[in-house]
Amino acid sequence: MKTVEEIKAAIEAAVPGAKVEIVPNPGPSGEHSLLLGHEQAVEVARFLRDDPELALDYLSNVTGVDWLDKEVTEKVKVKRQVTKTVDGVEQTVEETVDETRKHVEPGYLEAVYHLFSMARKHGPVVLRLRTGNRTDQVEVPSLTMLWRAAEFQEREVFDLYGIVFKGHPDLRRILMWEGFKDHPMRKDYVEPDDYEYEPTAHDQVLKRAQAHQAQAAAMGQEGAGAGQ
Amino acid sequence: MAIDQELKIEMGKQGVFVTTIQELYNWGRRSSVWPMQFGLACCAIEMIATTMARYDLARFGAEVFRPSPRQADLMIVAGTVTKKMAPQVVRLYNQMAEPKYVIAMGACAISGGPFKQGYNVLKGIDRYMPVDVHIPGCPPRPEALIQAFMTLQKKIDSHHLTGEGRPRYLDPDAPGEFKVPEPGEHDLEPASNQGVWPVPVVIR
Amino acid sequence: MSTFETIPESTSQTSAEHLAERLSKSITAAAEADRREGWNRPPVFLPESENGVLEVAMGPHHPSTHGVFRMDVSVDGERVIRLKPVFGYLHRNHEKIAEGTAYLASMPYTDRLDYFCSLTNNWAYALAVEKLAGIQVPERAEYIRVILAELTRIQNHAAAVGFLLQDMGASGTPLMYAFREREKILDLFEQLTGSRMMCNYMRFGGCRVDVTDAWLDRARRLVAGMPQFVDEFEALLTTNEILMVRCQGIGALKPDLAVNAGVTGPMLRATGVNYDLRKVDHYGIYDRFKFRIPLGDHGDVYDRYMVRILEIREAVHILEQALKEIPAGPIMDPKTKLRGFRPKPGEAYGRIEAPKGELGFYLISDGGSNPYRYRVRPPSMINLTVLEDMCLGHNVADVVVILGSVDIVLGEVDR
Amino acid sequence: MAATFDQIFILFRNWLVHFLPPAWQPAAGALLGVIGIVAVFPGLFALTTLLERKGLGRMQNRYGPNRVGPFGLLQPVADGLKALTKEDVVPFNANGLMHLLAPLVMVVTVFMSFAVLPMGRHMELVDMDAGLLFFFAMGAATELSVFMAGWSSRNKYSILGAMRAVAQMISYEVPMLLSSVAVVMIAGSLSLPKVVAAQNHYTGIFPHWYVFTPWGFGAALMFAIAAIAETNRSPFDLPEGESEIIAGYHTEYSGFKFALFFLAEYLGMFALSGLGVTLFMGGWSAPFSFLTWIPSWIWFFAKVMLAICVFIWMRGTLPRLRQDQLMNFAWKFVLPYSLLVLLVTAFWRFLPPGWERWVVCTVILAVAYVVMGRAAFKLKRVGPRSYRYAE
Repeated sequence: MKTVEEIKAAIEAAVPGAKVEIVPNPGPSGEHSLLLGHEQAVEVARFLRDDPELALDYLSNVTGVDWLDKEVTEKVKVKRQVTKTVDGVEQTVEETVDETRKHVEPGYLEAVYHLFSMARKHGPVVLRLRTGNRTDQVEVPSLTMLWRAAEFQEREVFDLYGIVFKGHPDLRRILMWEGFKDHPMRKDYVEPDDYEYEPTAHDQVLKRAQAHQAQAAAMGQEGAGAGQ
Repeated sequence: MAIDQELKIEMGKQGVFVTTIQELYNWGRRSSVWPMQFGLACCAIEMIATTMARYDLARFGAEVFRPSPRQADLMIVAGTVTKKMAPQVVRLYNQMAEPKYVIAMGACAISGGPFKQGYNVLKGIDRYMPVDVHIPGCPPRPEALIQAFMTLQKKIDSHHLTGEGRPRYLDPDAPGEFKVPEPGEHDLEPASNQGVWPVPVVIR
Repeated sequence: MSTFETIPESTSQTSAEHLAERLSKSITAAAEADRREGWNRPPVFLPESENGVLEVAMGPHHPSTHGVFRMDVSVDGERVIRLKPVFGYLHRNHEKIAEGTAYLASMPYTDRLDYFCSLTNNWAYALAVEKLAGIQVPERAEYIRVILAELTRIQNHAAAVGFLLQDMGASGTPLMYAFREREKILDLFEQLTGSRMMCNYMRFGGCRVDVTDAWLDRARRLVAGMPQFVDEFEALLTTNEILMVRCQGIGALKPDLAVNAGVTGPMLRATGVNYDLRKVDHYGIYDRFKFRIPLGDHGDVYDRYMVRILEIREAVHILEQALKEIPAGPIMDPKTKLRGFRPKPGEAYGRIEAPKGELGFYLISDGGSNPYRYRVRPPSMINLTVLEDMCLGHNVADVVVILGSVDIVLGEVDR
Repeated sequence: MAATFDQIFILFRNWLVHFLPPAWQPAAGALLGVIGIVAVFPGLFALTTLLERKGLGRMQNRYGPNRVGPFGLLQPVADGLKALTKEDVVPFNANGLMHLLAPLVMVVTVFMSFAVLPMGRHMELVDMDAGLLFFFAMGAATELSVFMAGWSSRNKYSILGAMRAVAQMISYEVPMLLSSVAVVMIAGSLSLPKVVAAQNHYTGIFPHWYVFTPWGFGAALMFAIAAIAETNRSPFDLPEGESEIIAGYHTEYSGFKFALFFLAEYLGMFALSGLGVTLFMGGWSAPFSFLTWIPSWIWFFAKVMLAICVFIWMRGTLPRLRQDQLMNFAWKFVLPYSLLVLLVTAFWRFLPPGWERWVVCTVILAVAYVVMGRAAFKLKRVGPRSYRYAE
């Protein structure tokens, strides 16, 4: 089994112009993954499947991950001109100051593919595809035409995360019903409020029930807590 | 007749004549409750296990699992009812012929159980249709299902054909069918059938 | 009554034509009556399109779909020309719930994935977390895991074959025999873990409670009686002509398609592909046991049936070895603390050979007490990818049998 | 004394009837016979459902119904009561009249076929010269009612079930008729009492039942297969195969109409078992000459119940065939074999009595059976397989 770096080199040799990045995995499992660019993703995947040395003929797992917009706080040393009174004389002094800067790293949706080889019995090779953002650029290329195994799993990722797989033959909702609007596995999904009743003290559920009742009382809604 | 009219009326008021038919009627229905062949999730496996060799629900005359709702008397809601499945469950209940009974088997069917926090899980089937017996447990053991079955038999035995406490299907004013919820854009519509399920009070 | 009014009194046509015309006329009349009454639905049983294709929605309540699964089948006569599986009727948001709770609290939820094999699900999850956090498992715990997993495999395969025969129309007898053995195994589980089906037994770095010698003796007695049960089962089924006619050549699957579609488990091995994670990954301590992987050549329903039967026999061999060699020692890794368990940031994909195929758990940790991403790779669902390919051209009755031979559990398909 | 017991029902009827003027006596006698049939067979049906449930239970390591009444004996009564008091659902766009008529037609025609069955010595309602023909005519009406039920329900599963049922019943009616014709050829009469009389004599202690002759055995086998298919019992229970098409043509029936279908199915079983017993197993005649003192009607019902037990046994063990396999089986095996049996019966009829005709007939039938069976399996490429292992 080649290491990730070797695979990356092999890909770059075989598919000219392929954008491949290694996403390191700091955990003990050490399964580093390859981030593919959208344009060449299908060719790269085809190379991985058909290359006799790698022979990754078996796509085990396709899944989505939702990375929210992150507010990153970092301390930056900034040089600036400060007017100071030193010894009674006003001077312009250059000074290095620590400044906290905040910026929002845009979130993205990610599709993760775990590849194994049944012929050579090795693996896994982890591929990642990222969308531009979480709202309007949610397209990634589909790998279903290479591995049938992705058919239902990509549909599931589409259903639950809203990643649109370009080139998927039958991209419909799979777990939720047709006509459902939300993507419930996203981290910012808000559930429908149907926690009217909870007989047992069940961690957050009781809180939600109480919140529901408070809200219903505020809206002056009858029946929410009145017993009828 | 030796009985004078007044006594007859008096006994009729107390239900003497009615009672004998009623007993036969109740006995017949309670001794031959045919469940519908209908399973949803984990509890369905325990339901199957109940009908199998060791527990043998057949002893009560209830092994005739009918696949068609028209021919079944008892619906065992065995497992998690999801919001996608709830309309079908209610429709199946509407398709059953009266008299019909419902056993909510397991925590999920009662209240959503361990999956209560799920966005697609219905928090209790009794939001949409009347339930006769609830069995707690996740999943309930087969013995619990047999216990529920016997509880249902006792309940059928106590039914009166007339008067105040008569069951729903003998009451011409009671609804025969329940509204089938429609899957909406975010949730089922309506979220519960008013009239079937009075919203209870949260005890803080 | 309108039916009779539309029938012409005298006729010079042949009787078949007459009957057809009569039928169509009365159907039209009934449809018109429906329309008059504001019932806009077309008559339900008629072929919808001109070429005589009938659309049948099998499920979600159907006796043979093993739960709440739906197949939209288009049949031409009784021949299937299109089949689309529809799931989600048991989508219980397992992944979302697990992302909101602690690592340990997801263990009971894994029981309810594939509710026939709670212990292998436990193991797969424990394995993934152990890989994520780098936890070692003591030897005795590994033996216990192997014993429980193989017992699970036996009861799952026996029940799967029973359900397959049930779908084929045997009035319950094989299923009853299978469940008789299953109950014996469940008794063992109950004695050890306290629950028949939802065992919630394994922990990261070991197991929850230790097995006693009495339990091991009981397990040995059970395993000793198992070959006799399989012989009885096979005598009832394997060479039955009706079973052979119903199963052989039905739903054949090509090995290359199976590999490409990610099919795993007995279904893959029935096509002749030698891929068993117990041999490939050597997870746990499977490299210590001698066992063989049965392989089919045709990939049809009969091969899947036989591969399951033969896997029961091999599982019995593994159990015999494991129960003989089980060492004394601790059952939990002392360094692992279960409460307040916070693995370092990272990700891991752990997989085992569950009775239905490759069961994988993909976990991403951000250093918190909850997994950031928790994903189950369900074998049942991915094995269904090829359902349409297997069913095309066969009869409706075969669809039922093919689905039975895939051996799905809806808790796992929809999660 | 034995003769009195043998004829006890006839004597009782004659005694009841002799109070009436002679002109009314035949009609009243027939009416009493009808009442007898209508009373006995539903009772037997109730017992048989219980027997089936308990018998199946025993085959599956369990008890079966035993809570309702002593040993569960009142279970059928409870089922009947329940069915009577259950709501009768007619689907909204079903054809109400047909929906109502279908079970009635089915039950009535099945009852009528009992008219020609000799249930004991002189115990037949009508001794019709063309009794066998009448029986099959009535049996054919079942198909009509099945199709009425499936069509009028306006349900996809119902219509699929009805189509299957009609195809299956028509296909199996042919071999059933053919194998009965073999008996007619030997007995020389279509009248069922005469067929029984032809079998009711003994060589030593053994009876002259047709099933003990080579052609009779072959015909009885084909008849049994066809009878199982006609009554929609496992392994030929496709029309109501619940794992495929819910409940087949009676999917939309509830309450008492469904109970009537159930009744008709079992009555059909009794009727066909009775016919089979009459044609091949000597009807009401005793199996051994020294047992002739036992009343004839006991023998008839004992044999019928034996056949029913075989039905139950088959149901407990065998999976179901598929529709095309069922049809192939009917047209490619059962029908040709029945024709062959007919031919062999002709040989038997015209060969001189002696061991030679036994040998000739047995050899022809056995060889044909083996060859045809092998050919069927070879053509389908079906057989036991061996498996390889990977280490």
